[in-house]
Amino acid sequence: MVGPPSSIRSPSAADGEQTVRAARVDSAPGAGPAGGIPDSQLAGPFPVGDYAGALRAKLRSFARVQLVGELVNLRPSRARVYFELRDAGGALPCAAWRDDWERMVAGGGAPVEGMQVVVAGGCDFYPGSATSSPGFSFAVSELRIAGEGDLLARIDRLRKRLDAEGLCEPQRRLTLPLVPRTIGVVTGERGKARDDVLAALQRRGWAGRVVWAYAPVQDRHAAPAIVRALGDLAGLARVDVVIVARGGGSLADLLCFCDETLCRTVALLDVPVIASVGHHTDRTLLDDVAAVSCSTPTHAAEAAVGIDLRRARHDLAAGGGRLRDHATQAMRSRAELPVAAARLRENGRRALLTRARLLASLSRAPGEHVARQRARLHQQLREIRAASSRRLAGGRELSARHALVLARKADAALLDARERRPRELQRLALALAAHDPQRTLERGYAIVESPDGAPLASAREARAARELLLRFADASVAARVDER
Amino acid sequence: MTDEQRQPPGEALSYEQASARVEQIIRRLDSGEASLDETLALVKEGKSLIELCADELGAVGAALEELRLDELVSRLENEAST
Amino acid sequence: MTDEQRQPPGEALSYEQASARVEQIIRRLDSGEASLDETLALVKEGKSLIELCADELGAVGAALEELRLDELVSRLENEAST
Amino acid sequence: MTDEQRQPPGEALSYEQASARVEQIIRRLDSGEASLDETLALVKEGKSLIELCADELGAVGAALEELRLDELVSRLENEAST
Amino acid sequence: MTDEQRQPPGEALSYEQASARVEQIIRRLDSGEASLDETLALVKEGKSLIELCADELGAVGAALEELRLDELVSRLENEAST
Amino acid sequence: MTDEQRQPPGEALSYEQASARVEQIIRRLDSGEASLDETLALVKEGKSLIELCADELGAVGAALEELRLDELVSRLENEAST
Amino acid sequence: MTDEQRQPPGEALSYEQASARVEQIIRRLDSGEASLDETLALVKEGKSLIELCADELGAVGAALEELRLDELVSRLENEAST
Repeated sequence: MVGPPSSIRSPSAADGEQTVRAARVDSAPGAGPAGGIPDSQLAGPFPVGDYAGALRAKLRSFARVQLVGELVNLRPSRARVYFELRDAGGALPCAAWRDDWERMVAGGGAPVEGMQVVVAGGCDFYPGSATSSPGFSFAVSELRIAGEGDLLARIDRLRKRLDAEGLCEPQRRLTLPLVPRTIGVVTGERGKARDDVLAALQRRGWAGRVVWAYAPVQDRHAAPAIVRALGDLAGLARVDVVIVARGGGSLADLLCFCDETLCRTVALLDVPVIASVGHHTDRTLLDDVAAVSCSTPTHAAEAAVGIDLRRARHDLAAGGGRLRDHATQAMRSRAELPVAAARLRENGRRALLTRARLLASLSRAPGEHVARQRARLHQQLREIRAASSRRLAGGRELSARHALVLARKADAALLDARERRPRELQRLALALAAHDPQRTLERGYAIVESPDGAPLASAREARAARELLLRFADASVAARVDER
Repeated sequence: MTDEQRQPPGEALSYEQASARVEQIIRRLDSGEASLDETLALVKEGKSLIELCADELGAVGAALEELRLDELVSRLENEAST
Repeated sequence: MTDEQRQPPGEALSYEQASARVEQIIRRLDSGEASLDETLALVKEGKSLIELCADELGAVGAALEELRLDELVSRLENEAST
Repeated sequence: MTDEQRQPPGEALSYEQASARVEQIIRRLDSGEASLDETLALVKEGKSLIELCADELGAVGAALEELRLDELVSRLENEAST
Repeated sequence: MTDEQRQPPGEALSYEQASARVEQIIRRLDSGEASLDETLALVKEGKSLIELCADELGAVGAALEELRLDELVSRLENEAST
Repeated sequence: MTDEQRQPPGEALSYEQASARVEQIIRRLDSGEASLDETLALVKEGKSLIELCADELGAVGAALEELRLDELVSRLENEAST
Repeated sequence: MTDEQRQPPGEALSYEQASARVEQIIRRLDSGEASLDETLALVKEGKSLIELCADELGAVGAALEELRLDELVSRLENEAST
């Protein structure tokens, strides 16, 4: 790519050594130590700024004209829009102020690269400065698209012819491998398209072989080189699929992909070709004959590798994992079998055990019934025995008490008979004795009695009795009444 | 003393009757109304009554002793305590 | 003591009758109204009644022993414990 | 005791009748109203009733022996605990 | 007990029928209403029923042991753990 | 259990049918309503069904192991991670 | 799964078909409705499909390799000339 500054710089770079030396000499008499070139017939050295300024004035003084040519290398910048006009005989760098450009293209639509345009304007020169490069350009003030129909009509005619020959079909009948082993890529060696393709292939996780077929993709020499590359890729490199890729370019660049030879070669190629050369608006003939047509190199790479291998592998691994999990899951019910068997076992045991326990208690029940009855009998017998013992003991106690009371009574009676009553008898005896005449006799008295013992209580009785007994205490004395 | 109280002769007097008769005799004698004759008779009667009573007492005492109630008591107490 | 309470002689007294008669005798003796003769008679009667009761008790006791209740009790105990 | 409760002699008493009669006897004895003779008679009757019951129980008990399920139960329990 | 509950003789009782009959017998015994003869008969019947049940239990126990569920469980556990 | 749930004899049960029947058997046993005979029959049936299930699972497990899914997965994971 | 989705046997499945069938198999397994036999069959089928897909994907090298056509051409020319 050639721009206005480099077109000026290029010649000076070729003999740069001289220029430097000249500058050093030229500067001597004026501003610095540099003097002129010895033995030179030329005037100067003049300060280059002066000369550049003079050159600009000179160029600007050229007549303003209209030029016609193919618009290529269109490069809008912030302030200006740069492009070139070319034809077979030569080329001229052009520039327009951005404002003017917007105005110029406002009516007839934006010109695209490869179009024939007519521009009006005049020569101009930017003298540069200590820090910026100078540059020549044809300052465009008016622009008109010319001859556009011719180009498109030519391409259209060719498309119809190819179609009529059935050349749009063969490539489409080819099957793209899902995952090609080898991919040939026809592209510019340093273009962005190459990087995009590589990045897209890597993103897909593709790990095959890329055969880079670098070729010019932007000029009229491109088509033959691409044809040769395609043949080599299919024949020698035995690629599975070919990508023809070009980044965004001018219509002129795209024109090479409308080359008849290229299109015929592609159409008859037995390797599928994926085209990614144009914009979605501009369809090249290559797009028509290729197996697949993509809008960007990235898409082309994705078309070449029909599947996101990274994701697909991941999905496969995940699917395998799910299968494995389900297999594991299916076998998990194995763990339930011993549980079920254990429950069977436990149920069997429980059925036996509960019944055996119940039966044991049932079997004990009659025995317990009998034992209860025995205990009751035992208790009853003990009660009877106790009652009879109580009765006997009570009776014996009562008898003993009776005997004791009776004995006491008998004792009392005995005491009575031996002591109280004898005392009483004694008293009576004493009282009786007090009246006993015997006691009087003992004091010296005597009782006069008749001989038969009858007491004589008076003298008369005594006289009458005549015979007397005088009873003294110790003895009686017989006496006779003697009344002399 | 009424005739009813008097014991028909030949019938044995009870101790109590004999004893009461003695009391009666003593009261008669104490009254001083009894003549010597009566006195002598009463004293004689009294004496024999007292003897009768003493004999009675002796006989009852002996009979009671003969019953040996103590033995019965201890036998029964022994039986009751066993 | 009424005639109804008195047992016609010659007929054996029951234990309870004898026992009741003893009680009656004791009450009579307690009253102090009994004469010496009666006292002796009562004591004699009481003694023989008590002996009768004791004999009766002894006979019943012997009869009960003959029943061998203890043996039956231990037999039941043994049977219950087996 | 009424005549209805008394069993006509010669007819076998059921265990329960015998048992009820024993209870009745015990109540009678406990009341303390029975005479000594009755007591002896009651005790004799009670004893023979109890013997009768015990014999009957002995017959039933003998039929029960030798059936030992405990062994089966403990074997099953051992198995269950292992 | 109604006639419906009684099993016709000669037909084999199931374990549950025999067991239920034993329960019935025991309720009857516990009620104390059975005469001694009936008690004896019930006890005999109960005993033979219990023996029948015990035999049945023994047979089922043996059959269950023959199934060797323990071995099955451990085998399955081994298989499950691998 | 209805007749529909019962498998006609002689037809091989699928694992799922056998497994479901085992569940049913265990529920029935758990209910405690099964008689002794039925219990034995159920346990027997359950055992043979569990064995059937174990055989089935064993066969499937062996077949699944033969598939060496682990190796496949690790190979795929390795490939995916590169 | 319908008949249209099924691949006639013997015809190679495309990656997409195989992949879709794997998805279908996993959905079926996820549903939990597949019997043990069906599970085994599904896992087998899934495994072979995944292997098929993996073969399809894995037919390239281990890493992306870059070659220049001009170098390749000259090498081939050299080889041809020797």
